[in-house]
Amino acid sequence: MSTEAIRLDGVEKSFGAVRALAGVDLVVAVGECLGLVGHNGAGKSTLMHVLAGALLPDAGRLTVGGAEPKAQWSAAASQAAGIRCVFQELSLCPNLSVAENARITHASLRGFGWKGRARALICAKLDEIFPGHRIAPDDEIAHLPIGQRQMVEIARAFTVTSAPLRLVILDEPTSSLDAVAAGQLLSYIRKETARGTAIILISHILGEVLATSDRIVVMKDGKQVAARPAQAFDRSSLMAAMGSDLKEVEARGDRRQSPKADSAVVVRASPQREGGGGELVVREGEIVGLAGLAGHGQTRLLLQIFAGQADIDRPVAFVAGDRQNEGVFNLWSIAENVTVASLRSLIQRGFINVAAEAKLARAWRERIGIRTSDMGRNILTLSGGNQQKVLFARALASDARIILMDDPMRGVDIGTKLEVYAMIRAEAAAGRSFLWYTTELDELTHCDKVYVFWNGKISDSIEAADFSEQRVLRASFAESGT
Amino acid sequence: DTKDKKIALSNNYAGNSWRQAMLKSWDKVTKPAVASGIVAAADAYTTSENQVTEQAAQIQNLILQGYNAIVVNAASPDALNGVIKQACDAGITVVSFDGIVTEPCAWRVAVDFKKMGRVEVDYLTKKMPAGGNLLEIRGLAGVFVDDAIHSGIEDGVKANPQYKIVGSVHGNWAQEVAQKEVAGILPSLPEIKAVVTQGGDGYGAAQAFAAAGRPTPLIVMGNRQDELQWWKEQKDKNGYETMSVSIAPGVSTLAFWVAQMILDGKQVPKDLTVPFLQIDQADLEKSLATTEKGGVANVEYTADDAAKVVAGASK
Amino acid sequence: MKGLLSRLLGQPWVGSFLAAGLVWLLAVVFAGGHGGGEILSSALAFATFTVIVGLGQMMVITTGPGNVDLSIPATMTLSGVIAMKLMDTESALILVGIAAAMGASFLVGVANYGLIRLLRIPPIIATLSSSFLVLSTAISIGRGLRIKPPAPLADFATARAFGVPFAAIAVAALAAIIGLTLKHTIYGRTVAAIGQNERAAWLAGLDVRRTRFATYVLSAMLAGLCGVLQSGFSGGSALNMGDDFLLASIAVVVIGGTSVAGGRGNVPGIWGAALFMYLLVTMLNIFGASPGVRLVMTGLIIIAVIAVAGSENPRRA
Amino acid sequence: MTNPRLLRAALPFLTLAFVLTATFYVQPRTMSYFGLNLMLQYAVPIALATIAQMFIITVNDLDLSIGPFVGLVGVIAATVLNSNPVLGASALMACVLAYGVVGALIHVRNLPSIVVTLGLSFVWLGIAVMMLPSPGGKAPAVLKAIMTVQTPYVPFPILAAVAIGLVVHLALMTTSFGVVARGAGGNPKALDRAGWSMLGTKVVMYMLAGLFGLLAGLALLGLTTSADAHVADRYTLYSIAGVILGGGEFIGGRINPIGAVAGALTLALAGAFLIFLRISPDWQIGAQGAVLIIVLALRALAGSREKSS
Ligand SMILES: Nc1ncnc2c1ncn2[C@@H]1O[C@H](COP(=O)(O)OP(=O)(O)OP(=O)(O)O)[C@@H](O)[C@H]1O
Ligand SMILES: Nc1ncnc2c1ncn2[C@@H]1O[C@H](COP(=O)(O)OP(=O)(O)OP(=O)(O)O)[C@@H](O)[C@H]1O
Ligand SMILES: [Mg+2]
Ligand SMILES: [Mg+2]
Repeated sequence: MSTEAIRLDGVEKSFGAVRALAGVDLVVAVGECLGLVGHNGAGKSTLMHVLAGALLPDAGRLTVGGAEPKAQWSAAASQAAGIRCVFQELSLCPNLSVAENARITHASLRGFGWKGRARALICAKLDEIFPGHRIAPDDEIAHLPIGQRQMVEIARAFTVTSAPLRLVILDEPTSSLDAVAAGQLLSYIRKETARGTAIILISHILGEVLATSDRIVVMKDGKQVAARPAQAFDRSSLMAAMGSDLKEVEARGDRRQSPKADSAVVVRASPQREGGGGELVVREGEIVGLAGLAGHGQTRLLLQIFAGQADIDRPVAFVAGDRQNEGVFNLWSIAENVTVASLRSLIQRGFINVAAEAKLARAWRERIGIRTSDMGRNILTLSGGNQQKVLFARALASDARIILMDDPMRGVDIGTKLEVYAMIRAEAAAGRSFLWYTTELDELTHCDKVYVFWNGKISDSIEAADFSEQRVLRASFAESGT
Repeated sequence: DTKDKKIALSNNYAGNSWRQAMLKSWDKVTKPAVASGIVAAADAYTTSENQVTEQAAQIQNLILQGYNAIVVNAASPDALNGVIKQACDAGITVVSFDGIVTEPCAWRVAVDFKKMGRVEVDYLTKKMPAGGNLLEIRGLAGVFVDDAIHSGIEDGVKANPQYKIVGSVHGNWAQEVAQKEVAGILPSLPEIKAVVTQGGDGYGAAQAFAAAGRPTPLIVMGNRQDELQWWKEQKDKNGYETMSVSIAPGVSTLAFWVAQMILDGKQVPKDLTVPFLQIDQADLEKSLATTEKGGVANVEYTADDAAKVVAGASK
Repeated sequence: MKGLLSRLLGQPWVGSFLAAGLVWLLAVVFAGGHGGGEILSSALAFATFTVIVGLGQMMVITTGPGNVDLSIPATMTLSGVIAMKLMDTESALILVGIAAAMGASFLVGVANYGLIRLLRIPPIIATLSSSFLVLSTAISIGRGLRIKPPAPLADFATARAFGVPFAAIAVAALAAIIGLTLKHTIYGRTVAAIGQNERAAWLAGLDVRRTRFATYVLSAMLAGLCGVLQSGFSGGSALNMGDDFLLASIAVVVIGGTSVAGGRGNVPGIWGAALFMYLLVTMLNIFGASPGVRLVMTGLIIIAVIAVAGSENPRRA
Repeated sequence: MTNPRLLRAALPFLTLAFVLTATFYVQPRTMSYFGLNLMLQYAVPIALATIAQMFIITVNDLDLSIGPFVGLVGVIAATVLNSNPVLGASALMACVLAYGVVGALIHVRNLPSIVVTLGLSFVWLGIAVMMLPSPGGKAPAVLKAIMTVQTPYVPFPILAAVAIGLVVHLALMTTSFGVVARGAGGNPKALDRAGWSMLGTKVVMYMLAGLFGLLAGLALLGLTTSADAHVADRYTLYSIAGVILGGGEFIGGRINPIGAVAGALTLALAGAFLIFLRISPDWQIGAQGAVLIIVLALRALAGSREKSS
C-alpha cells in the first residue's frame, strides 16, 4: 500500500487569459496534514477544485493512492476515491435539513430508515468535532447562521459510510468560525490525521496553519514556491515565502491615538432582544469592535443599526462577510460591484458617468490590490479573498460616515489584511467611524473599544487600555457581566 | 304556476361586448318578470374565463343552491355533460342556448352556426356570382362555434367552386386580433373579393385593408355597432354593399322564457332553433338606429315569442 | 473587425433578430417573393404594442425570480376603456382621456405593489388577483361598449411615413430611454441589483422598496399607454383587447435575452422578439396550414429558436 | 407562543379551513356528503395538476404548458384510448416521455423553462386541435366510474386529495430520492459537486410532472365525460397559484406537497364561495381576485408573526 494519499504532477489550469495554475506538483502523504497558504488568487481553491473533480485540469496527472484513477476524473470519481472537500464557498442545500444534507454526499444513505441513520451520523460527527454545537439534525440550513453552516459542512466532510476517508480538503474552514470552534476543529484535525486520513488545510490565519500542519506548501501566482515541514517555518519566514513584502506591524505597540472622548456620538444602539442588554455607543472617528462567540447577536445588531432601528448619523455602509448571500452581485463585473454604493456621486446630468465610474473602480483596484487585469470581468472570476476586497472597496468608496463590518476579513490574505487595517485606521483618523464584528481575536487589538456579546446581549465593554484576550473570552461565556 | 321557482343563468365569459349585451338583456327581461311575480328569482352568474372547469364548478354550486332551472351558455358542448347530468338527476331543468350542450336531458335553444357560415357564401353567390378569392377569418381554434361556422363556409365554397379561399387566419372573435392577423397575411395575398367572418372581426379586417392601402372587399359583418356604423359610412360614400349576420345576445331571454314554460309544466321539445339575426342592406339604417353605441344589434324576446318558437318546433 | 462581429453575435439579443429575419425571409419566399416590405411594415406596427408592454414586463422580470406582472392585459383594458369613454370621440378631450387612463394605470401599479409589499403576496398571484379586480372595474365602467377613438388619436396611432409607423418610431425612442435608464441610472442599476440578490442590494445601500414600487408602477403605466394606443389604432377598446398580451409580454422579454432569473434586462431583444413573434404567425398563416398544425409549428419554432440562441447565462465552474 | 415555523407550515390548512368555514356559513347546504362531493369534485384534477407543477417548481423551473397538456391527455383518452386502448396508452406514455425530453433539453442547453414550456403549450394545444377540431369524444367508462364513485362516509374527492397529498409527501419529503430532488432546487452546484447527475434528476422530475399531468387529464375527463382541447387552459395559472398557496416558493426547492393539495382545494372552494355570495355579474370576476387576496393576506399575518419573533 502506498504512503501517498494523493499526488498531482504538473497540473495546469487557465480561465481564458488567466493562468490560475501554472504547473503544480503536490503530494499529500497518508495521515499527513498539509498546510496550503498563498495570497488571494494564488490558485489554492482552483487546485482543490481539480482534486475534488469539480474542475478538469488543462494538463497534468493525478494519482490516487499511488495508482492512476481508472475512470475519467469527476466529482463522482473523486467521491468514490474517498476525497471530500469543504469548499470555500459553502455547498450545502439551504432548503434541506442538516441530516438531509448529509444524505447528499452519501449515496449509500438510502432505503428504509435512512433518515435515522443520517441524523445519527451527522450528530455523532458534530458532537465529536464541535462539542456544545447547538445544532439539531432537523434544523434547516437556511435558518442557521453562517458559522453553524460551516460547522455542518465540516462535520459532513468527515462522516464515513461506504467509501473510506482518504483525503479531506478544508478550504478556509475557520473563516466563519469563532475562536472556540476554530480551536475545536484544529484539535480534531490532529486526531483525524492520527487515524490515517490525509488533510489539506487552507487558511490565511498563519498561526493555525503553523500550529496544525505537518508540512506547509506555499503557492504564489499558480505555482508552488516553497514546501517545507511546518517546523522549518515561522510566521515571518512564511510571510516572506508568500511574497508579502510588508512587515507585520506589531499592532499593540503601535496603538494609535484614540479619538477624543468628547467627539460626537454617531451611533447609539441597544440589542433588541427580550430583556435587552447593554448599550453600544460609537463616536466619530472611533473603531469599535464586536466580539464574542459567533451567532450571539453581533450580526443582528449590525443589521438592526443598518435598518435604522437605532440612533445613527447617516450615511452608513455595510461590509458583508457572507459574501455569497449578502455581498456580491453575481452577474456584474468587478467594477460594477465596487461602484454600486457610490452611484450617487457618479451622476452627471441624470446619468451615471461611465468614465468616472471606470476611474473610481480602477482607483480602488490599485488602493486595495484587487488581483485582476480587467475590472470589466465578471466578479465570480475573482478568488474568494479578492471578492471580499471588492466588498471592502465598495464600502470605503462610498460617502458613508459609518461603516458596519460583519466579520469582513473572511478569506482575505495576510498581506492584504495588514493593508486594510492600515486603511481603516487612516479612514478613522479622517473622521469615519467603524463598527467591526470579528471572529479573530487579533483584530480586536485595532479597536478603541470592544463590546463582547453573549446570548444576544452585550456582556462586557472593554476600553482599549484594558483589553486582553482573556477578558474577551471570559465575557464570551458570560462569566463576567456588566 | 312558477311564482316560487328560481332560475339561474350560468354564463362562462363576460369579456366581450356580445356577452355584456347578453347579460344586459337578461337583466332587462328577468327583472320585470321577478317583480311581477312570474318567477321568484332569476340570478345571473358568470365566471371570468371561458373555461369548462370553472363553469362546471359553478353549475355544481347552483345545484347546491337549489335552483329549479339553470339556463346555461356552455363553454363546451360536451365537456359539461357530466355536470349537466348531475343537475338533471337533482331534478333541475337545464336549458342551454348559444353554447349548447349535447347531454340529452337538457333543452337546447340552438343557432345553426353551420348554416350561418353557409348563408355568408350564399349571399356572395348573389352579390358576386362571378366568384373570386376569399379571405376567411376564423374564431378560436378548437372551439365548437369556430368549427361549425367554418364547415358551413367550407360547404358553401365546395358547392360554388368559383370561390376560392386563398387565406385563413384566426381572429379569435376580437377586432384587434383580426386586424393584426389580416394585416400580416394581406401582403402575400392576391386580390381579395370578399372576407367571410365569424362575428366581432369584420371591423378589424376593414381597418387592416385600409392600412395596407388595398381596395376594400366585401366584408361580411357581425352585427357590432361599430361595424354597422362603418358599413353605413362606406355606403353613404360609395354605395358599399354587404350583409351582417350574428346571433342576437337577447337569445338568453328566449332561453329564460323556455325554462319558465318548462317549469310551468308545458310540453317543450328538447331541440328548439332560433334564427340568427341577419341585417341586409335595406335594414342597415333601422338596425343602426336601434343599436346602442358601441354595442351589438339585439332583439329581446317576450313570453309570447317563446311560445311561438315552441309551437313552431312542436309541429 | 472579426472581434466586433463575434462580440455582436455574442449579444443575447442578436438571436431574436436573426430569427425574425429568417422567418420574414421564409414568409416572403413562400408568398412568391412579393409583399416583403408591407409585411415588415405591419410587423413594425403591431410589434410596437408588444414592445410597450414588454418594456414594463422586462423591468419587472429583471427585479428577480418570481417577479412578473400578470395584470398587464387587464390594465390595458381598463386604460383603453377609460380613455375611450372619457374622450367620447371628442378631439378636445383627448388629453383628459389620456390623463385619466394613465392615472388609473398608476393606481393599478400602486395597488400591485401594495399587495406585494404590505400583504406579502407573491407577485405572480398578487398581479393575477388584482387583474381580476381591474377587469371588473373595466367592465363596470365600459359595459363592454366599444366607443370609437377621436380622429386625431386614431390618426396618430395609425400614421406611417414610408411604411414606418409613427408609433413605432416613438416607441423606439421610448425603448432607447428605458435601455439607457436600465444601464446608466441609479434606478436601473438598483433594478438589476435587486434581481441578482435582493438582500445584497439592500445591504449595499440601495433603495429596494422604492425601486420595486417604481417598477410595478412603470409596468402598469406602460400597459396603460399601450391600452390607449391600441384603442386608437384598432378603433376602440374592447374587454378582451389585452388577452393576447399576457403570454406575449413574457415571451418577448425572455426570447429577447432578458434573464428569467432576474438581474439582467435587455431592451433591443424585445424588439427582435416582438417582430419574431408577429412574423412567425404571419409566416404560418401564409403557409396556410390547418389550425392544429399552425399551433404545433408555432410551439416548435419557439422552442427551436430559444434552444439555438437563447441559453441562459453560461454555466460557471 | 406558537412556533412561527410551525404556523407557516400550518398556514395552507388554516386557509383551507377558513374558506371552508366561510362557505359553510353562507351556504349550509354544502355541509353534507352530497354538497362536499359536488363542491370538491373538480378540485381533484386541479390538485393533480398542482402536484405536477410542483415537481417542476422543485427544480427551479416553471411549467406554462401544464394546462394544455391536461387538455391534450383528455383528448387522447376520449378518442384513441377509447377506440384502441393499446395505441392510446402508448400515446399517453409518449407524452410523459416527451416531458422528460423537454426536461433534458432545458437542462442540457440551460434554457429558460418559461419560454420552452410556453412553446410546448402551443404544441400540446395544436396536437389536441388536430385530433379533435371541435369538442367531443367519449370518456372511457372506467374513468367515469372512478370519478363518480360513492365512497362510504367520506366523499371520494376528499379521500383522493388526502391520498395524493400523502403519497407525494412520502415520495418527496421522506425518501432519499426526494432529498436529492429538493436539493437540486436548493443548490444545484452542490449536487453536482457531490457527484449527482443533475440531468437525471431533472428528467425524473419532469417525467413525474408529466405523469401527474396525465393523471389530472384522466381525472378531468372522468368528470367532463367528453374532451375539449381548451378544457384546462386555466390550469396553468391555477397550478402555480396552488403551489404558492400551499407554501411553496418559486426558487430554492422549498415545496410542500400536502400544502399544495390544500392550496388547490382552497382555490376550488374560493370559487364556490363566491358563487354563493351572489355578487352582481360585473363584480363576480373581481370578487375572485378579492378572495385570493384575502386568503393570501392570511399569509402576511403569519409572516409578520414569524418576523417579529
Ligand atoms: N471561474 C473562473 N473564471 C475565471 N477566472 C477564475 C475562475 N476561478 C478562478 N479564477 C482565477 O483563478 C485565480 C486563482 O483563483 P483561486 O480561487 O484558486 O485563488 P485562491 O488561492 O483560492 O484565493 P483566495 O485565497 O482568495 O481564496 C484567480 O486569479 C482567479 O481570479
Ligand atoms: N429591517 C430589515 N432587516 C433585514 N432586512 C431588511 C430589513 N428591511 C429591509 N430588508 C431587506 O430589504 C429587502 C426588501 O425589503 P422589503 O421591502 O421586503 O422589507 P421587509 O424585509 O419586509 O422589511 P420590514 O419587515 O421592515 O417591513 C429584504 O429582502 C430584506 O433583505
Ligand atoms: Mg480560494
Ligand atoms: Mg474566523
